[in-house]
Amino acid sequence: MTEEQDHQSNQNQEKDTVDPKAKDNIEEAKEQPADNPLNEESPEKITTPSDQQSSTKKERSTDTKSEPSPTEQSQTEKSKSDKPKSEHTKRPRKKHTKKDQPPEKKEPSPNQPILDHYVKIINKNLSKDAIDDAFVNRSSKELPTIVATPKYYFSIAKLLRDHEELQFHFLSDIHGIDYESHMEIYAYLYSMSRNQSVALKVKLDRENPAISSLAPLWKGASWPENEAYDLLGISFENHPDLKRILLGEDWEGYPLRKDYEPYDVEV
Amino acid sequence: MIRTEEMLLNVGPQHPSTHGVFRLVVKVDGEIIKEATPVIGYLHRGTEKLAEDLQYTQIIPYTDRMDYLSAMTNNYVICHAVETLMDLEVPERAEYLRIIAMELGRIASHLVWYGTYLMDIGTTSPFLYAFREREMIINLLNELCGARLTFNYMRIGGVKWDAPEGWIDKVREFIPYMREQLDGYHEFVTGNEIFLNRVKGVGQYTQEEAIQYSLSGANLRCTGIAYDLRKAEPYSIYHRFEFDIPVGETGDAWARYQCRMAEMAESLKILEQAVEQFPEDGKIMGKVPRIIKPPKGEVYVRIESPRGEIGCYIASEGKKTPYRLKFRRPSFYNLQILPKLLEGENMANLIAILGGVDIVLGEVDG
Amino acid sequence: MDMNLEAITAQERDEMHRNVFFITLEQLKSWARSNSLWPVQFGLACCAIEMMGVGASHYDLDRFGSIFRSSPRHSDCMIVSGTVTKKMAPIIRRLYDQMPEPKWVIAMGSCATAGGPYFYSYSVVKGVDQVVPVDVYIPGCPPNPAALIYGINKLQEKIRYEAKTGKRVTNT
Amino acid sequence: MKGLAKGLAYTIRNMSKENVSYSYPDEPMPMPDRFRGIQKFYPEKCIVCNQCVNICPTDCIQLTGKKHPDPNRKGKIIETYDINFEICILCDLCTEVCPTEAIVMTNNFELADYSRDEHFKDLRWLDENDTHIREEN
Repeated sequence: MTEEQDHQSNQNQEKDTVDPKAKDNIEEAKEQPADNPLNEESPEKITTPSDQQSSTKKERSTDTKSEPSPTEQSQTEKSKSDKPKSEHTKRPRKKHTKKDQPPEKKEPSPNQPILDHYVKIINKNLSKDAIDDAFVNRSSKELPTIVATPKYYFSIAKLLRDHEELQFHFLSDIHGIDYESHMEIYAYLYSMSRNQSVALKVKLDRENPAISSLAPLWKGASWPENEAYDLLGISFENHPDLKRILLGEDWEGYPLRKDYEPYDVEV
Repeated sequence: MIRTEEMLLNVGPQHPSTHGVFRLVVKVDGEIIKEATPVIGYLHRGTEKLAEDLQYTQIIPYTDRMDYLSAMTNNYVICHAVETLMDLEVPERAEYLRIIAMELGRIASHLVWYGTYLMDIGTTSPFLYAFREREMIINLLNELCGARLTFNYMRIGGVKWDAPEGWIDKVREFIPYMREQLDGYHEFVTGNEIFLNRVKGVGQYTQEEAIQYSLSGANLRCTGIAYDLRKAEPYSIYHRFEFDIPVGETGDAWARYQCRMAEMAESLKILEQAVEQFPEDGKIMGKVPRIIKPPKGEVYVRIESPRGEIGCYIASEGKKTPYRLKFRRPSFYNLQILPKLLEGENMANLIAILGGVDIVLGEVDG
Repeated sequence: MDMNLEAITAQERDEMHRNVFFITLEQLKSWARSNSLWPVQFGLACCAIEMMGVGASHYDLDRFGSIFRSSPRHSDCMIVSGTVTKKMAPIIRRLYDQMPEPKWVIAMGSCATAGGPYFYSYSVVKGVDQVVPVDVYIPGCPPNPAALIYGINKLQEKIRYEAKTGKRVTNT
Repeated sequence: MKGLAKGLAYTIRNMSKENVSYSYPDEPMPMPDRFRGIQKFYPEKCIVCNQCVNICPTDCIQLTGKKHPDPNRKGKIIETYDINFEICILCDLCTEVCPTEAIVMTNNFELADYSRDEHFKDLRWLDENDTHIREEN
């Protein structure tokens, strides 16, 4: 069916003869092919984001060096905000820095030293193999991301909260993701005193996902973990009150899993 | 000696003061609440699962229906997430329109809270006054985007509509009017002794507890923590505006009331500056690829909604649809503290505490 | 009226019931009922905010004699405003059962009518008419307050029409 | 007591204010131009490109096209066009993507009905729905 429609629409676009009443709109109609989401298969019509990005990258890569470092930037932001009208055309946005550096150069992210510092602290206080992976998530506002090993997940979280150089007191978000090969827990921590964020991830076995709960550390993690248990079937050890919070105890299956089939199919 | 027995009491799911379908199982001993267990999920609609089959543009209308009192901020958070992931530039004029719409939405949302909260604790008429002003905001937004509640106004990389002719002037006129009304509200309710007796010292918590429970928004600021994402992590063009973060001191329902009332005034300040700086002309849509396909990766952004910190997590596989979409819904997190607040309280304070948290059930249940 | 009620035969009385009193009383009742529809204050989701808006100053539902009641036992009309989830459906049924007869149901918004935007969701009932009988369907997501007033007027019309003709209105 | 008296004074002051209620059923309710009520469809403008079907988040639009009756002209014309208005969420995306503006919004919102079937709007209904059409698209 979709192929057929695709074909139809392609045909339409080739036609110059459109109903006379729609004459005014012929121009638009001709332009329309790339607009059609169905046509994306035809390669010349797609402008993939990566293409777009690489072109913009080239343009911008020249002025990367003039970009101020984030701390300077925030200062300039502040000073500029005093006289906002003057800088309408080029306003500083933190976002720019990450994209302005083409990946080939592999220029380290401004947050790389911060992440290295975190990793150092964790390795020093816990164990060398506490961290599975650590990287700066460049597409998410240069977010330092730590992938913990399941064994050390809880102790890393505790360290992140309690260590005086880390002080991530505020848990912003915690949720689970079902990658078909494994499950993942994503926790976003924020330190109000240092105005820094960190993402803590942990990979779980999909067949029997279980991990120690963060609720003893942050009481705010209690319901989101319940939600992850409810919708994804991840069980949390040491959770004070693990229950199916949204769907009710008699629900079958875990809806957010990719292979979920509704138990009671309706019309 | 009066003998009392423990009794189980169901508040909700249909109860006029729960602002939706929310159930609270309360164990009371006489008038004193021994234990309260919130039961949620009566409005769980599976938005996150649905979004996995939808294109990014198609998800925007669904976000409207999550926190339906301030749909604009929800629109913004998903657009902002995709824009961050794709590194899109949003034109100046679009950003201003977004800010104006969001701040109008924030005032409208707080007005609903003001009206219904006071109705809950016993005064009926503030509801009528609040909705009178809210209707004006809604009419403004209706003119801008053609809907009263579910705006679907923002698009990835810009906004759908430009401001209609004379609309900015209407907003400009609205600001002093709203200020005057706000003063009226204070005169009307804020000094009222009965009201003060109902809210002062009720539902009190400390800074540490607020952070422990991941509270955000006015629920966090009422304890004295000046934490507002518009200042802490300025998104959009909030760094251009001067405004204060209203904070309370005591962390009770009274402080939350004051915070929210002051926030409305701050929003008016932002609106005033935004209307003043509003660019004469310019595009409202940035350069956006025809088919929105963010690159592979994951992103988490958060912004300040009227109820607190609303976050959006997207895991993208480079397809037209997100692999996993997750919203950090502020009401869901804010509600967690409720059992703790209710313990040992008087039954009559239940409503004053629950209303003070300011929840939207569409957001709690997702 | 100088009518001797004793002298009326059983047949005449039957006739009278059928022709005079019965019908006019029904109509009178329907007139009274339709002008004092008391909806139960029962909001589910987004549409509930518009329902509140109807009750507030600008739209002022009280003009039609409709006053929101907090208890289902006080009311004779239920406005199902919002998404009906599978968890909520039995409770709606119970609320409906608690309402005294005669009672009417308005399905407000596309969620209550057919599931609306959540038609493909795993946890949403596709239309409240699977749970309770519905008299008036108001489309829109959400319907604006004027549309709700139109729907309520439509329900009033239906009540009067049914009393007048004795026919059930199912389709226009 | 002072606070109470102040509140009362506010109420009394508001009594003299102008009445804000709309007299809706007696007078028609004007809606702003951009208001989203229900769609209007121009069959003659439609080029059967299927974009509205694809963009609709709730899949409430169904259409079929047929070959152009004039053999000299290529392309398709619309044969059936149905909007299942039961599940339409009025997100406006269909009018946004339409390249020929064959589908536009109108301000009509008085659509309540006694039956769900009435909300199934077909080509004819959508064509005849030609009042309060949105000017700006």
